[in-house]
Amino acid sequence: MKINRKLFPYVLTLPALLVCVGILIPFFTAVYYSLQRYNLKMPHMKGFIWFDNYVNIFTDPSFWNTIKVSLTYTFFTIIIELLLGLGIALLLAKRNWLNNILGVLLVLPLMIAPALASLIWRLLINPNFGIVNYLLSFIGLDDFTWASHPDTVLFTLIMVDVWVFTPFIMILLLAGLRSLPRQPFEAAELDGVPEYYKFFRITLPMLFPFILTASLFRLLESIQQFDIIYALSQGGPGESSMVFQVSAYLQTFQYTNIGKAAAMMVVLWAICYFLCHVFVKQWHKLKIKTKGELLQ
Amino acid sequence: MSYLNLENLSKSFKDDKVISNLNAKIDKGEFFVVFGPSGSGKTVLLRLLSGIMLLDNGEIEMNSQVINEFQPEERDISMAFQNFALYPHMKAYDNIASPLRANNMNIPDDEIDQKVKEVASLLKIEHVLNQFPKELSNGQKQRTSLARSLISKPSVVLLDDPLRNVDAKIRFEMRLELPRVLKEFNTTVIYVTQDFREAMALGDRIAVLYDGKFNDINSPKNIYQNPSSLTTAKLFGDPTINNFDANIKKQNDFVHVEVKGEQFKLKRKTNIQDGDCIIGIRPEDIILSNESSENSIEVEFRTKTPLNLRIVFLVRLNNGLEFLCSTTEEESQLIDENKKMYISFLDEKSHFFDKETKRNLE
Amino acid sequence: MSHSKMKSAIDTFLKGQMSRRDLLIKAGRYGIGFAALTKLMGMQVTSALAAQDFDWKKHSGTTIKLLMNKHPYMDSMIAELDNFKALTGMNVEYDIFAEDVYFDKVTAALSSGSSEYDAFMTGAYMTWTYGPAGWCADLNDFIQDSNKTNPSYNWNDVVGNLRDACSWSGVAGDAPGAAGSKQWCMPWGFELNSVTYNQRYFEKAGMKPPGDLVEMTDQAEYFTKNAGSNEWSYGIGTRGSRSWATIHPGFMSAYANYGLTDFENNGGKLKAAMNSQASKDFHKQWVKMISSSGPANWSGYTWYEVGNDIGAGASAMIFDADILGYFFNGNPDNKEAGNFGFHGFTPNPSASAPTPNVWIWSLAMSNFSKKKDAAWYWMQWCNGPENAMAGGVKHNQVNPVRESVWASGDFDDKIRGTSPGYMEQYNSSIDGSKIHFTAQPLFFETTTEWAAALQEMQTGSNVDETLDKLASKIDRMMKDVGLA
Amino acid sequence: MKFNIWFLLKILAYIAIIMFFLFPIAWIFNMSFMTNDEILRKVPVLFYEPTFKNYIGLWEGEIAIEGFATMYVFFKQNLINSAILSVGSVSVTLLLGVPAAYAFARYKFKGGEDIAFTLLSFRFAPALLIILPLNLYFSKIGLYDSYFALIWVYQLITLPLLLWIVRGYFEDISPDIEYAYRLDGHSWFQSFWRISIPLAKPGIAAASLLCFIYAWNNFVFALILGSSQIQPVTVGALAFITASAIPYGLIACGIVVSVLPTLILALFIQKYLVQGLSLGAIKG
Repeated sequence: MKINRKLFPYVLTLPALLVCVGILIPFFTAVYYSLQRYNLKMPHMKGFIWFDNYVNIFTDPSFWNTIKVSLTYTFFTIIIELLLGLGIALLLAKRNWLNNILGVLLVLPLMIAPALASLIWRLLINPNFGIVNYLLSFIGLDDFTWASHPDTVLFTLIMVDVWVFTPFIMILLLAGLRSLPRQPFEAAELDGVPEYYKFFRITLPMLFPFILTASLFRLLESIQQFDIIYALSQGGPGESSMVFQVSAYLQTFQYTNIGKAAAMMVVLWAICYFLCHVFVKQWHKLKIKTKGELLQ
Repeated sequence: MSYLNLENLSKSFKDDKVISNLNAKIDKGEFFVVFGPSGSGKTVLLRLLSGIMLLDNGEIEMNSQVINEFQPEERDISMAFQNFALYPHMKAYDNIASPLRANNMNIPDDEIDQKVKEVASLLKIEHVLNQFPKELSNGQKQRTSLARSLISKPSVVLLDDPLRNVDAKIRFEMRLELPRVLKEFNTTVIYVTQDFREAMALGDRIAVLYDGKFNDINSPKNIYQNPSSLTTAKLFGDPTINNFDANIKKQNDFVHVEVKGEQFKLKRKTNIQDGDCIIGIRPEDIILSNESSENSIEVEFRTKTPLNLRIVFLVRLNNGLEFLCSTTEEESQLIDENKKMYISFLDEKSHFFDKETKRNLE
Repeated sequence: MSHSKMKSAIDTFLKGQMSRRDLLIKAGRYGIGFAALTKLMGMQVTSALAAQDFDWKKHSGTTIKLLMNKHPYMDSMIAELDNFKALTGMNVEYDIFAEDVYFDKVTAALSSGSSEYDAFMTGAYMTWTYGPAGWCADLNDFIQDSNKTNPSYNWNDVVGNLRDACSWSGVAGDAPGAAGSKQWCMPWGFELNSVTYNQRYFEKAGMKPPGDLVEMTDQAEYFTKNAGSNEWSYGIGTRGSRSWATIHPGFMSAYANYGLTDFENNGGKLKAAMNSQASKDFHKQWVKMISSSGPANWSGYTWYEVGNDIGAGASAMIFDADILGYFFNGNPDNKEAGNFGFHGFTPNPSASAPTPNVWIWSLAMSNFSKKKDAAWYWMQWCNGPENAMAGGVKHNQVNPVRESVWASGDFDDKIRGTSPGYMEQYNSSIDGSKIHFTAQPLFFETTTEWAAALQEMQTGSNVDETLDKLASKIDRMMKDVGLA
Repeated sequence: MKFNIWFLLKILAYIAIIMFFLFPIAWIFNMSFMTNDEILRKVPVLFYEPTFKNYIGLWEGEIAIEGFATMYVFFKQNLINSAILSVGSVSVTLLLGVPAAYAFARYKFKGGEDIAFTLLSFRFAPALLIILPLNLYFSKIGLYDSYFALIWVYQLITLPLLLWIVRGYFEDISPDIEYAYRLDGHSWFQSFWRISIPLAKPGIAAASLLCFIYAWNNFVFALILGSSQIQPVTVGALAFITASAIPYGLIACGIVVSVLPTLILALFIQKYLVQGLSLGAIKG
């Protein structure tokens, strides 16, 4: 059997695409919902209203608060996880027994489902029984308010997110670091290039595609984070940690306001689409810069 | 009937015509060198022949069979890559044995073993067979790659500048050794290089590739002595050929040449028309002396430098024209740079090229 | 054989002519252990039902599927389920989900219109969504149909307030149970919101359970202030998560006790009433109490943490579901199990009795069910008088919804035996208990916003301003759906 | 002296990292051997008699609270479900994703980047956006409550992840190595199987591990699209909370047990992870 060489790449990629395309139908259904006044408990009011849902959410200050909180959360989680993940990956890059073991053990936080991890974190930082709180009491921080005060709630959520997801970045960067070709480093060593120069001029640029991939996926997850936030603060106190997914969750499952929830999610989807587009474009640019364009 | 017939091969990337209307007929068992400057499409040509890339146009005919649409593995063509392309996760042994293990071969293990050892001994790498590519020196990698391309005795072997990435000593060794090794396999070799000396040392014939096609296909001697164009002439020779816009006039057995007001005459016959052309004279075809003679021209010494066991002088004519002349070490010692210097030309060894087309006019 | 004699004894017991104690004595005489007795009793109940002039086998062979919340009620139902199967020849499958996710599952399942589930557990508030959405069948069609309902079912045995609370006309502002109401679900078990306190701690502090909200605040403050040198950590446990669940228990019970309402109803048009002066004063008192002596991480507190804290001895008292105290008191794995006292609480000094807001675990029938009649068989069995009695006496079906169970000596014995004071708490509270919220479609929206506002007040926002903001926000929400 | 300061900083970094990331894990492990009474103390107990009650309870599925009630957990079934869902999802992802990743890495073809981006975009369709319509359609076509449906939906999470990670690794392999293998007389598939895949193994291993973790930890899809018979441990473990206690010991124990399979997989895969692509000449 001969497959035309021009068609061959399609043969390889289409099964993956087809499997996922099934999802387009529910997606478009949801987009259609977003153009309707559609609250399950008020069936008599259902109707097509074009972009009213969008107009409504964008004129609602609490939605802008949601966007602000979501982006803040995303920004800090990604920056911290990236720096920490990179730092750990560099620390563990050398192969020895300790690093090999840590390389696996440090993935443990990621292995615990966030829904369960958050439950345990609730206990760890519980003011009455929590070990973390107990330990902090030795340095006079026993009444740290954690998730129960607007000033500290984002810090707490970001901390748990960092705890859970830094390993994700670490795995990818560690694998990336160890896959870098050795020649440039050997050459640099021969030339007696200082460490920091090696890091900024060789390691970092060569690692950049990995960093981009890792942060892209973290970005998509972080902006859609639900489990951790819902379990620890439910968006509160007040509106101080109200992010997209929690808000949309309430609209969907508690208020059954399907139309409004869909509109919010479509906005989230559009933000993700935009960010993703920027990332992928950068990624391609970088690839062409570092590897040259493939001939074929 | 030639064995490998390339007809009007064309390949372009976007708007860049890398190969256009390339033609050649290559005989069985021939050592065919493709020579060209870097970026001339040599590697692309090999990829077209091996089936890694597909032609836009033209036909590749091998053993009277058009193989355009054949997959690489169906072509009975092997290739040694410039970057060796060894399989990093396989030992040298397995790298070499790889072609014998292709599924249509059905060769028993002991026979494979025997053949691997044979070719390894031929290429003197028996002692590294158990090592991974990253543990090999560049020379060993190169020999491993060569061994892999030869072991299954393919009809055609493509060698993509195999000596490029090895150091000078090994390059020299291999240049001597390659013909011997390849002879053992009695195979058609297409050898790509951008070193004209390598091309001249190895090739039965040399094809000069630029502008997307073969501009000369000839024996090394012919190409050097009778280049078809100024470009070819420039590619062969180091230092490169001297060339000037000139006006010539035939008279009896002489050709009178006028270059920027300076006149000299060459004692030679030619059938070219009088008028403007480009004259090309190789540096080694210029005689340098402190004494004037008939037809000699006085020059002013500028500088000299050793190159490839010869000495290259840069001299200047009164009209400002500069010449490169190369002499042997001994000859150079006879020349006193502080005295007056004269050049004269080996009459038969000059070339005339068309001003527009740069074709050799003879 | 002693079994046949035992069976007649059980019959006598079931007819209410013999006390449980006597029955046990008889069983001992016949050498029948408790487990065997339980089994026998189940069989006898079944045979008593089977003897009725009602075709229990009508749906024999039919399989129905339930969507259930993980709950002691569910456990007691499962323990008796074999009897139902034997009685009807039906098969019952069930899906159980944790309470954290249970209602999401219900919403998803019902909104798809799937006929997967025939009946499900729900709270009364949820039917304010499910009913108008068309997901629940009106149970009046079954309860009132003597062809479908067995003669001993006795719907009127169910506490009247609860029956009302599970029905609604769907018109915003109409009281549950008012004329034109549809019976969206039927009560299965319920909770009154009262005070559960740690008797040991109260004795140590020389206190009696609080008489009103101010006293409660003072007591809680005492406990919090003296936490350092004592076992406890703080005074009063109440829920504080950003959810409707924060509003409906202690908070709403106290709110109602002060005669306050969530909305003013002007002929079907609703106006938020949380920012009345009386309400503002109440909020100030409440916020003062939780700020000074609630749990330090109050704004995340859910019912299970409220329970956990009193169970582990961290809090001195809770103002929450009575059964939360009951269950944590009964579970010997909890450090303070057995030490709890129960107290019907009247927050308002000028009120005469407690007015707990109720939470009712109920059973509803999916409108998409293709086996409604069969599902009804299960439902009338499940909260029929026999099974309710079995659940109340043998299992942890507390609080039972049937007057007959409360009146039974065995149930009384059991509760008094395990949780002294519980009965008194119940008796003092039940009459004033009902759903004190205004029934309206935006129940979850308004209560969640309310909880968020409480959180803001607790972390320092000005109470008056926050409540004004809340009221205008809620008014806007009402206007959007044409209710203002 | 400079060396010593760096060394000291490095040690401190190790300690800080281990404390932050692993102390909670160690504490969870610790809690899994404690009773609730021991866990819920104002001052944490450090010395206690470890109990295996939690583990035994999980295994037997029946936790009797003396004189009060018996609690039933379906953790074993949840664990089996998690295994079926995760292994199934990762297998399908590998089968579909690795060839596709290869194609995106190796070939420039019309619409190729669009297809790659589209596949990525599935990843950022918020689960909440599609879950209700998905549930609606799955109910209609009879896919509600099936492993098949969940494994299918999980592809939305795992496939883009694998695709975009592995793609980078394939891009790092010099195409010449594959061509050389083809010229040796091997078919495309053989070169893919014996050259490309082995060389991309660290990437495939890392991506598979991450996919496995994401499939294992998924919550919302299984919850909405399946009956309790096919719920994974993530949903199952929530049911430990009862009306009469939050059994933290049991929850901790559930976490420990639910993490074990992933940990074992990670240890198994770590060989490839740490091996890295240290094979030198891979980049051309």
